[in-house]
Amino acid sequence: MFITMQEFPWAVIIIVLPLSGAMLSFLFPRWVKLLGVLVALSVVAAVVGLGWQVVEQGAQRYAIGGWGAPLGIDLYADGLSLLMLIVTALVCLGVSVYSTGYFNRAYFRRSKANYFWPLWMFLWAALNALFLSSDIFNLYVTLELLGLSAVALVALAGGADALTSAMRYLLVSLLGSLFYLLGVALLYHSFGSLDIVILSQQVEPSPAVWASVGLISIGLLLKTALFPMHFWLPPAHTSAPAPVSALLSALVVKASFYILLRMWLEIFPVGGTALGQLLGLLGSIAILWGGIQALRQTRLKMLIAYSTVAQLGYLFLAFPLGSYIAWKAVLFLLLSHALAKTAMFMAAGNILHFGGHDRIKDFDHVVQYQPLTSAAFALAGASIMGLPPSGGFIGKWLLLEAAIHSGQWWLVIIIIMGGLLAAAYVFKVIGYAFTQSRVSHQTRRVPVHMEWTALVLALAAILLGLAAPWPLALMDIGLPFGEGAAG
Amino acid sequence: MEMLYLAIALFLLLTLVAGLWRVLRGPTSADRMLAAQLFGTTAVACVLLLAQAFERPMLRDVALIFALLAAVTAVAFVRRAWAAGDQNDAVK
Amino acid sequence: MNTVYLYTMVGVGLFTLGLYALLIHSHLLRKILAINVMGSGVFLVLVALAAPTQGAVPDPVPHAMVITGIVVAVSATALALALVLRVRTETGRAELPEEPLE
Amino acid sequence: MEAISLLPLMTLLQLVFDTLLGFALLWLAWRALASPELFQAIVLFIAFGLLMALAWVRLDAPDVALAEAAIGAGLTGALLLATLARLEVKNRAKSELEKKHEVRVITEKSKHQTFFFLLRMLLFMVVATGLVYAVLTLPENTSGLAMPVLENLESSGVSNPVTAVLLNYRGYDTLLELSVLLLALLGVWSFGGIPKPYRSFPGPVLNMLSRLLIPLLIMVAGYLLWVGAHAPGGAFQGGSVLGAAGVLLLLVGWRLGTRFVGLPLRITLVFGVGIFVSAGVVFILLGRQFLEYPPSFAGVLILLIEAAATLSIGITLAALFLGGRPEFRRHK
Repeated sequence: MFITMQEFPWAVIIIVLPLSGAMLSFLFPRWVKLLGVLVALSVVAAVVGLGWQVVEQGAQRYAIGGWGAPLGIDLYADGLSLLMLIVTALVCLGVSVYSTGYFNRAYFRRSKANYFWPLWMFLWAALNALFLSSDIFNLYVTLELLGLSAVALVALAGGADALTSAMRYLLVSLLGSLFYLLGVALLYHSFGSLDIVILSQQVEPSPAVWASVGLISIGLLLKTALFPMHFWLPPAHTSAPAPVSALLSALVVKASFYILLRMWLEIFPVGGTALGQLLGLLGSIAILWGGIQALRQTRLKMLIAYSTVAQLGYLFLAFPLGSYIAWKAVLFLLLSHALAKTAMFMAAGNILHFGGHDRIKDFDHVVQYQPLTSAAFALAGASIMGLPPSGGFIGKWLLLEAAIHSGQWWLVIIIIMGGLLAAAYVFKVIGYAFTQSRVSHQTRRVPVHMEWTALVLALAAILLGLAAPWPLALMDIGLPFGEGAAG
Repeated sequence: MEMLYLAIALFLLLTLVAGLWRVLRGPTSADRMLAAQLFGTTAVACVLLLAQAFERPMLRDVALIFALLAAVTAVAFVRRAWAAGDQNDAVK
Repeated sequence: MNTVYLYTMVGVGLFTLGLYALLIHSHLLRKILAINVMGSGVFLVLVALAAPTQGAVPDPVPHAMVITGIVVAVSATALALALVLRVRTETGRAELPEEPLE
Repeated sequence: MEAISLLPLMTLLQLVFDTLLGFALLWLAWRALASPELFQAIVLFIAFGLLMALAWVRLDAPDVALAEAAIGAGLTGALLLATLARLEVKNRAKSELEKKHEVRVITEKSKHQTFFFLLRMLLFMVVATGLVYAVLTLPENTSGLAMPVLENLESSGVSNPVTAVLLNYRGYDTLLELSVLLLALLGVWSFGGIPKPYRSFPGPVLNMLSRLLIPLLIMVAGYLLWVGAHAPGGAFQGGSVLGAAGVLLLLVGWRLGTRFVGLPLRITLVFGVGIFVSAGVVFILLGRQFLEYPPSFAGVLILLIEAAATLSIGITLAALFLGGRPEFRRHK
């Protein structure tokens, strides 16, 4: 009667664990920290379990309720979703450890701190459910779960800035979901199924399909904050508490990008068309505009938020290329950016906690007193810039290769200019951090594990580059990007 | 017979649209709310007629919910919106 | 057949109407109403296209999807309304600043 | 003979009814979104919800009509009215200034070039036309998943197809959706305490009304839950009627005793999702799939889960109406 290890439903466990954790930490606010860390560790273990299954047996499909695709909902895990789950687990484990220190502070009312944990675990459950779902309506529900928890987490910071940006974020998020849902309605009524695989077999171009391409793309691009729909991102990511900013920049915007990627790869046969060129163009503008804006900022968190706008632009450079290498390059960039950006926001949180402000000009003696945090910021910055041997370097290198291979030289120029801009804004911060102060002002001690978490994640972003063959091989499981030779 | 039910339902829908005029005109918020309440009553009748016309007895439950929930919105109006309006008037 | 297309078009109309209102109105309560109207439009499209053609049974899956959607919509509306009250307390206005803060 | 000759007239009547309803919906939505006064906008929106429910009836979707009547027209309306009241009370000294400001914004906007206005209208017309065109070219007779749903109805444990989809075939969606509802409440509670306590006392009429109505609402909630297995109804409809009972209680000034505000209340809120998840996990341990119910007692299980969900949905909706954490009292 009992099931063997080979067919143990790890995919379900990965979703159920944070969901139960959220409910338990709502019920018992006294044990939130313990619960948070425990749930994080067990989800990491479950992801390892799923990873082992996927590596050993190939892509996994799991029919919830035992009904199977057209009638029921399927979970699906291939290399692409597995990598997203792994990076989510790493970032969330980091956030979990970091938050035990961060939400301990005097100026966070205990009631607020207690709500962080259940909200955050709902967000994690939503992310895991999203990366595993193979059903386009189920994806809508996970998107709403994700959006509402993200908004509540931003609002947790309190104050006029956080509340207004949370409100704007909520409206944008709901609008995006409705566009997506209308697209789903058209797809369902065209082909009578909600399952991605079944749809990909049946889909053929028609006005309704094109309308749903447009609706779904607009909805998801709005949520992914592609230029010029990025207006809501910098205020929301800046005014949130530091671990929340890390989650938003590293994972939440990537979630809607992931759905878009799945849709384009499997359902919509539009790779390499004019629409792809348009996305590439918008991505290029985002890289330049985000970089220039980041350079102009006077506050560190705002700078990092605009850097996210720029880095998201890179993800869209794969659409005009549409080749096997380009997709892999972009996924690799996505992974390394998630790790590096988490480290950066955590470092910013430490600096903010230490000095009570994040004005870049006044970053005197940060290096002296917070060597670990400064090292974390510098290492994460190296990955964002794309210096070897970081993960960012490998991703950009592959992307350059794909661009040169297809002869689209304008993309090569954009990639290089984006790297230079990133170098400029990262060095701007590091430069100020090294200056010596004449006046010493009020400072506070930062818990050691908050510094170490940032550093470990930054190191992970660098190590990702050294261990590049391993994730690159994982990406091929289940052939989400098609055959290598065909690309 | 079905014809007759449908025709009456249509007539009720027409009166309903006419009732919108009161919502738009006002002049007080109580007028508007009362007009909306009247909508609810008409909608109950409309649903019941449709239930007869198309032989869908389970639609009577919809009418039941309409009737019950209309009372709740009316109370919400009296206790919240109207009370707040009065306080506003007092300040003026 | 006519019923199907009629209600679908009404649904599309509600969707665009709501979108327009969402973009031009500044008061948050009105924006929330607009989002709800857009949602109703989408739901109408979903269910109208599932309506039976002469005598057949209607497809229950879109009905279930819409019920799910209605519950999600009321959850989001409740959260949004609570947020509006907080924004009003903090800023004194129930509107968003025109320019996102730079 | 007569019946046959009446058929075209019947179709015509239906068509007139539908057209009128369609135009009324669009017109109401437009007026609700464009009206200069917020209260009027909300009343029109409530009326819009009522007509939406009529549209669901016409589209042969009684389950959706029930949900819309209870949630769309009922609870959302009450929520909007309560929020508006709080907005107006809160800064009543400022309200005059505010109104002037609002008017000024409107006049500025109308002064703003008509050219952009026309451009915008054109854009929206193009979008709407495009969407309508896309819809019109859809294949006509896709029955969707109606056939597989009906074929498997036997082993789903219930005979109402919509309940079968919600609680069995696509039960996972419903599980996540209950989580969304719980999450919304968590979000509202994380903002802080109840915005504004009301001190006025209900009059004798309201007192009487609530005493009559609340037991009735609770009974109807139970009825909807029970009937959902084989006819329109179910956990959401029942839960929202229960929520309406809670809202009524809150409106007449009743508050939960402080003894129950802590853990007991939280347990009730989590109950629905909790039972759902546990039911799923238990079957994994028994060697079945997640949420795979054995056909022999699927009916009982679904009723159990639905009962838990109804209770949680009702309490959650009422708590959402309260608008904040109950244990936290702000002083004036």
